[in-house]
Amino acid sequence: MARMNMVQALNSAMDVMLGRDPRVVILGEDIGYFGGVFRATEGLQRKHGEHRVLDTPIAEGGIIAAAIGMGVNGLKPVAEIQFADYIYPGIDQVVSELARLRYRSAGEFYAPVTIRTPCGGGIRGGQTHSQSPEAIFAHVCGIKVVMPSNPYDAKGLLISSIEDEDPVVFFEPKRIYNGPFDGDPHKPAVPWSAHARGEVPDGHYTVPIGRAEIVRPGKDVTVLAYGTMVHVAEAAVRVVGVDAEIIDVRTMAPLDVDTLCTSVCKTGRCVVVHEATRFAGYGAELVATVQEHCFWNLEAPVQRVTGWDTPYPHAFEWDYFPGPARIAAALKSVMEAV
Amino acid sequence: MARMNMVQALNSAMDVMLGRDPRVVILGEDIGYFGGVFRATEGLQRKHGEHRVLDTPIAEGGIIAAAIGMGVNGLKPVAEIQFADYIYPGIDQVVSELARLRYRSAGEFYAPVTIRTPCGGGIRGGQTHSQSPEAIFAHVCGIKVVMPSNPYDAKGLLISSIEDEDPVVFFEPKRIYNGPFDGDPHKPAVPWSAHARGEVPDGHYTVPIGRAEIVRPGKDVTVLAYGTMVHVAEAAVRVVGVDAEIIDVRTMAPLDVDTLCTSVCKTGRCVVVHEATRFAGYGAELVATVQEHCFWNLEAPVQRVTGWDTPYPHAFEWDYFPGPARIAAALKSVMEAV
Amino acid sequence: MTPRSRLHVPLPPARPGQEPDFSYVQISPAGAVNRPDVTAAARDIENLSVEMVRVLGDDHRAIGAWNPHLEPPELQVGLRHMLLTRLFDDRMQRIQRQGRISFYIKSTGEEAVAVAAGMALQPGDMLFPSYRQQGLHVVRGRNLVELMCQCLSNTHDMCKGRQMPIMYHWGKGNIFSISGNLATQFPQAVGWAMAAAIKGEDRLAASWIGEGSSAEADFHYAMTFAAVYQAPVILNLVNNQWAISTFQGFAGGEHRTFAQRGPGYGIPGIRVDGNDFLAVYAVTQWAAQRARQSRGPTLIEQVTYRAAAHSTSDDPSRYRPKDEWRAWPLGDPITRLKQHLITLGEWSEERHALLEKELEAHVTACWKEAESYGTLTGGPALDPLTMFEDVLKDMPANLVHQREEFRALRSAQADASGAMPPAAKEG
Amino acid sequence: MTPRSRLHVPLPPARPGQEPDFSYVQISPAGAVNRPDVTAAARDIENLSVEMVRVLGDDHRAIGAWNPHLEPPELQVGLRHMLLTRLFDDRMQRIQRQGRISFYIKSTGEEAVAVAAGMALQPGDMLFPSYRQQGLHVVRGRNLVELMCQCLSNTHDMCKGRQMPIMYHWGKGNIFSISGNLATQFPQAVGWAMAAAIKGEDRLAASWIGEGSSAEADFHYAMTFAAVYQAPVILNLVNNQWAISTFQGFAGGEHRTFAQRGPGYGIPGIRVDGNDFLAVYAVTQWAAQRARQSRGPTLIEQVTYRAAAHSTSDDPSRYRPKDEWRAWPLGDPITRLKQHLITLGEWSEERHALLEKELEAHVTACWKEAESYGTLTGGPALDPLTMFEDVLKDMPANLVHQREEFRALRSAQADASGAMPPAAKEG
Ligand SMILES: Cc1ncc(C[n+]2csc(CCOP(=O)(O)OP(=O)(O)O)c2C)c(N)n1
Ligand SMILES: Cc1ncc(C[n+]2csc(CCOP(=O)(O)OP(=O)(O)O)c2C)c(N)n1
Ligand SMILES: [Mg+2]
Ligand SMILES: [Mg+2]
Repeated sequence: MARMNMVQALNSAMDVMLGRDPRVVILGEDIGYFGGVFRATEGLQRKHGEHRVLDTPIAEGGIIAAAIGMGVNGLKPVAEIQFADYIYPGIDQVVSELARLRYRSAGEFYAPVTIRTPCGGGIRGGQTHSQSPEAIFAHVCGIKVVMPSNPYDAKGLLISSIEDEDPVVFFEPKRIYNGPFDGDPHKPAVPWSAHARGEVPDGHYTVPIGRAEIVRPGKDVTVLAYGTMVHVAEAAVRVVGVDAEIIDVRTMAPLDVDTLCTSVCKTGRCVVVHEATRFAGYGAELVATVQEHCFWNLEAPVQRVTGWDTPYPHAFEWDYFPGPARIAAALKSVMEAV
Repeated sequence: MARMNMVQALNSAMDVMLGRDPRVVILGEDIGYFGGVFRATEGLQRKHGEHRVLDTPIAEGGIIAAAIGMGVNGLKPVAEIQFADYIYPGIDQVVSELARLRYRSAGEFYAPVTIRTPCGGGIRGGQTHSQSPEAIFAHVCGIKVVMPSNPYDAKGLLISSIEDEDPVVFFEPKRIYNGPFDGDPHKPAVPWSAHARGEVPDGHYTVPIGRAEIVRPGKDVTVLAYGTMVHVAEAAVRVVGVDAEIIDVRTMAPLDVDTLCTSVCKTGRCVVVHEATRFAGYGAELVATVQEHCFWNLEAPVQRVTGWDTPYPHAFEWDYFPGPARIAAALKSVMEAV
Repeated sequence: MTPRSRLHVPLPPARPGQEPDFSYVQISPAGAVNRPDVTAAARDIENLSVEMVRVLGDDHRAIGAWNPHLEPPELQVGLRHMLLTRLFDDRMQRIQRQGRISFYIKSTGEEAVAVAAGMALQPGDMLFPSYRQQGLHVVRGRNLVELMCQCLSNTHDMCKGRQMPIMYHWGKGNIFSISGNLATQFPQAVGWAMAAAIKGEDRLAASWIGEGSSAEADFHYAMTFAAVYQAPVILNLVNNQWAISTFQGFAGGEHRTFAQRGPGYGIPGIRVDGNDFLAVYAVTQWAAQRARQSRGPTLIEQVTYRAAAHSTSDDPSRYRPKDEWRAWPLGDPITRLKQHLITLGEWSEERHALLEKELEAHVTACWKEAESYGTLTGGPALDPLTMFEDVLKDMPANLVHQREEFRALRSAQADASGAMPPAAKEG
Repeated sequence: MTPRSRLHVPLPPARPGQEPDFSYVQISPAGAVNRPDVTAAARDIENLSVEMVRVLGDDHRAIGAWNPHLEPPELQVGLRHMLLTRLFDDRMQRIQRQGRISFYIKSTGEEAVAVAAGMALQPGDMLFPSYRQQGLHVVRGRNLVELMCQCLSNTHDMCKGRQMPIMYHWGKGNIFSISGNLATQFPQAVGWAMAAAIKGEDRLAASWIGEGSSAEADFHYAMTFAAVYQAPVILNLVNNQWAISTFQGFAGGEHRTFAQRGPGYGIPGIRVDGNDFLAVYAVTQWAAQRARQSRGPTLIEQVTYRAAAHSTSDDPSRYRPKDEWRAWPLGDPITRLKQHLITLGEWSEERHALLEKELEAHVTACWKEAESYGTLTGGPALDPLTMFEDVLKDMPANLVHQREEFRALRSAQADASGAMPPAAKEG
């Protein structure tokens, strides 16, 4: 066991997989010699060679297309898109190709590509370095969509993603690369070394895709969150002092409906939290799923706490961010309902 | 007043606007000399000239980018993307540019671009000629998203879109270009001339963006639908014989929450219908909105009737299509609940 | 006076009712173009991107450095493949007209582009075609029944009814799945080739796109990645003059040949007479040698003409002269190879007629067999429940539920036959 | 033995600890390259895409056909703009280091690319820059206070706090809004130019992207649309050798100059010494004349060197020799123009030192004023309620509700903490 932050855990996952499986290759902008702008691939090219860890041209569509071709030719490519905001130039290759290849060829061709990409706000990146586009990918059948909330899960889920024979879009909430941010930017940063999930095995292990995790059991209300917002939700729950069951969704698609709905049917109340914009966001699916399965148990409308329906504004990052105060307000409101 | 099918109504809208406003230009693949693969621009180049109605290279991203540049330079471009399935190569220019320009420049720059694109199944087009990606665009703040269900609205909404100073993604359900298809592919086709909304004024008029329409008043259950599915819902309601209030959503974003929720609060029951895949689809937002606003009035869980979560399969188009039988089943189920 | 700019709008050489005019097509005489060594640097062979490699002369003889010196039996095989491709296309179009399949795309006039290239490559080479290279399947010996079953979406359909007609794939034959989205296969082929190079294999990838599609981003990605990594890939740009209704000027062909894009990226570009079987064979062979010797990618502009409609949904008489194809200066690839063989004394009109008959009969037999596996309107049918498979490797819970909902709905409909089904299970 | 392919991986000339090596940069002597008439056809002037247009010689004199023969006062203005740009950059970087702005990008060493081009264009021409052409704002007379306020996201920020520093725009100055997504402005500029041509105006558009960004789809779209419609646009590809950590070989620059992409599309490509103020001015003027005379687009490769880090988030010592910029063979644009003026007898070290002092003082004064409009940590602040504006022209209902929710939350927090939030403007 070692103490790792999320970047180190991701690095370790790739290192382990490059070592175990000669089919694994890593590619992306600035990820080779330089080690990535967030250092997630640091040292990997030196250790595993220039033909396994490839710097690429600045062309997200080309990166994903090349990864598909490599995947079809028996490799297991892990492509980095430098920021999730820059995945759009490559989205045709994701939606029309990567996600559809197995289906359209009735299983004869497929490309086991993992696309890693940092998402979310928190680094004063403004609208083009802060987006959380998971809803868009969750709507696309034929890919899996994952977002870890801690180093342990990050490594285990990334290894699962690389080993998976389906394509995976792997979102990394960059705000918690270094520590479990609780939503208060004015408090001193907390490192992962102070968190249980900062303990990460050095070697190979997996965390299963498609399974949510109850990170705090409780009986009064269920909070559905993922990525950074898991920690923010924990902070809000501490403040409000309600006995909430907090679930880390972890996999956006396919969704672990059972774990979510079992909880909500038990608590009868639910708050859905994400950082992405609200309208037609992923939270809508969570609300719709919960109300479909738990309608007769619900004692209050399911609430959504999300980023506002605007681009991420540079100067107002913390006014935009759905912080503990907003989650707390929602928790109070669902608890007070009737 | 004339009788028009939806293609003629769209053509008329563009013709009227080309005539009224010298800033209007039309561009897209095969839309000039040829008049478009669905004939929506037939005759417009001959009438308005080659500098107003432009054939383009096959490059959706280039088309949208060029339209943005034209919009910034004072024109009002109407770009056609030949099939909604082919909008993905241009999505970066929509999401990162068209939708964000006004915000990021604090209102100093904007591009009043309308993107017209045929969507939905029904022409045996398989997975790459049948998609309905409205959910993706509805999630993108900074654009309006529209889908008409009949010739009258099509023309009025397209004129509104072209006149609008915000960008509009205008989805055209190609299955009902020629008639109000009721979901039964085995019945003889019904032309628009047999439908009240096939009566379309020749000249200029508008239908407002952002306003849903009650197409059938009722008191037992609310059906939320748009595009083709409005007619399929009508057929299902006729079969079941329930007194349903059918609402044509018409504008996906911004959503007319008042009209929708007033109805559901009144009926206490709701079925949401669309042709797109279900998971994280636009219906999720409708369900979430309804349960948030009408929770205390709901007598049954809101149901979704949608395309299955698979690509659109060529041979099984009618097994895939959420036809009247599935809507009817959902209607009965919400009516029977408790 | 202030100078003012004016928008240039490309104009095709002729519109319906006008005389066809192909004077814009620059044609080199057969045998006129030099054949550099495959080790030549891109910058030293730029002339290949402007001139046109041609082997078959007007006298039907093969001449010049690019003559691949194929033996007559090989030429006869090539002729057979091209003819079979054409007859297959003709038949499928007729079948579509009869409403027995929903859609079809012919490759008429462009058969050499697929057949000669396919023959010049190795079976292990991976092919990433567009929808107009059915000849590749023919070259690699695919049973036509399988292609027909795909078009029929029947019980033997390799795509299990999921794809429009002509969207074939063939794992064993190393032919990739055709996409409805234009050009996507081009950079995928480059990625496949990069993987071959990473693994140090001797296989290469070849891909084809239309000149119209070259305006898509994927063309640029393919060229950039191929150039940067010197990937062992052959990138064929099939300039058949038309992209549905727009002529090649709308893809940027007015000012330059498409082959000249190659040198812009530091990739050799070769412009070849795409209706000359021997020339296509020769340039493909040359490009393949380069690729296998780690000398990187080649862009080949296949100059040809789309003699047929774009697809069965298209009516070209709306936008080009009706008989434009007759005026096409590079002729017909089948006729030209046939005449060459006759000139060599290795073929005759009689043998040709016999071959045609044989192949027609073969196509008929294949169609009979294909139909026996089901048609749109009758015979055995694919189980619609299969539509829930292969979205992911293992079926996720939402699809398991949806399949059950669908199954329940169907049995309810079957039970009630006409009456409305009861509520689905998960109400 | 079977030939096997091997993946080629571009290698930069030198890594940290190694000697800088710019021998790969092909340089023409000043005055050596011909200056064709603007009516010349692209195919006849391909040499311009390989050679390098240079006007200032080692002796600091202007020579050759490309000499734009500017008057000394104009040269002095150019020098002033470049110097001001550099001092502004230096100051903003220091301010960022002090934590007073969140981010900054310098254009050090590349000032001529923006300044000379900006001066050669007309005020009505529309500019679509990347994030490294702040010199354009300087040329067009923008008050530096406005740029600083943008970087500060303060009450005078033209972006109302919505954008990262340096994402300027200027409607009145005809400078487009900078995007965080690379290359998107390139085809937008072409669209703008197409509109100018449709309207029959004499205005043109000019755009700039980095060589690294040229691998994006938008480069290809821009080139294709510009070529097809012969749009009045100047497309500048700024080859400053680096794209964050990857050298220009990863964008395809190993085998070809980037200017050579132009001829591939039938667009003239000109390679210019981007650190030679006069050369940049001259080629821009030439391209502008072409555009205004309906002769279509020009691709200009500006050969320069990114002397600074990519941004304040970057540390180039990780991937290139620390003092690589010292070895850059094309020198520094400011020093070169200064020496030229001195050689002409129109400038002196003393005047230069005075100018530097004056501009430093000006920058200081601007910064003082800018700070008075608010900083990240104090002074007047933008009202966060404004973040709900400008998403659409009129605020949609969901945003009205969200704004109310936010307003309520804030006043609740204010009540709880006793602090007063800024008063909300709207009801
Ligand atoms: C991304 C995308 N855009 C548009 C289309 C519609 N479309 C299908 S074929 C075609 C023309 C292609 O022309 P070309 O590339 O020259 O190939 P050809 O048909 O001549 O073989 C178009 C526009 C598509 N299939 N995919
Ligand atoms: C679509 C997109 N992909 C990636 C990035 C991240 N990024 C920002 S700058 C940069 C390097 C650009 O290099 P170049 O185009 O050479 O411009 P330079 O910085 O040298 O001026 C990268 C990769 C981005 N901003 N947008
Ligand atoms: Mg074509
Ligand atoms: Mg650069």
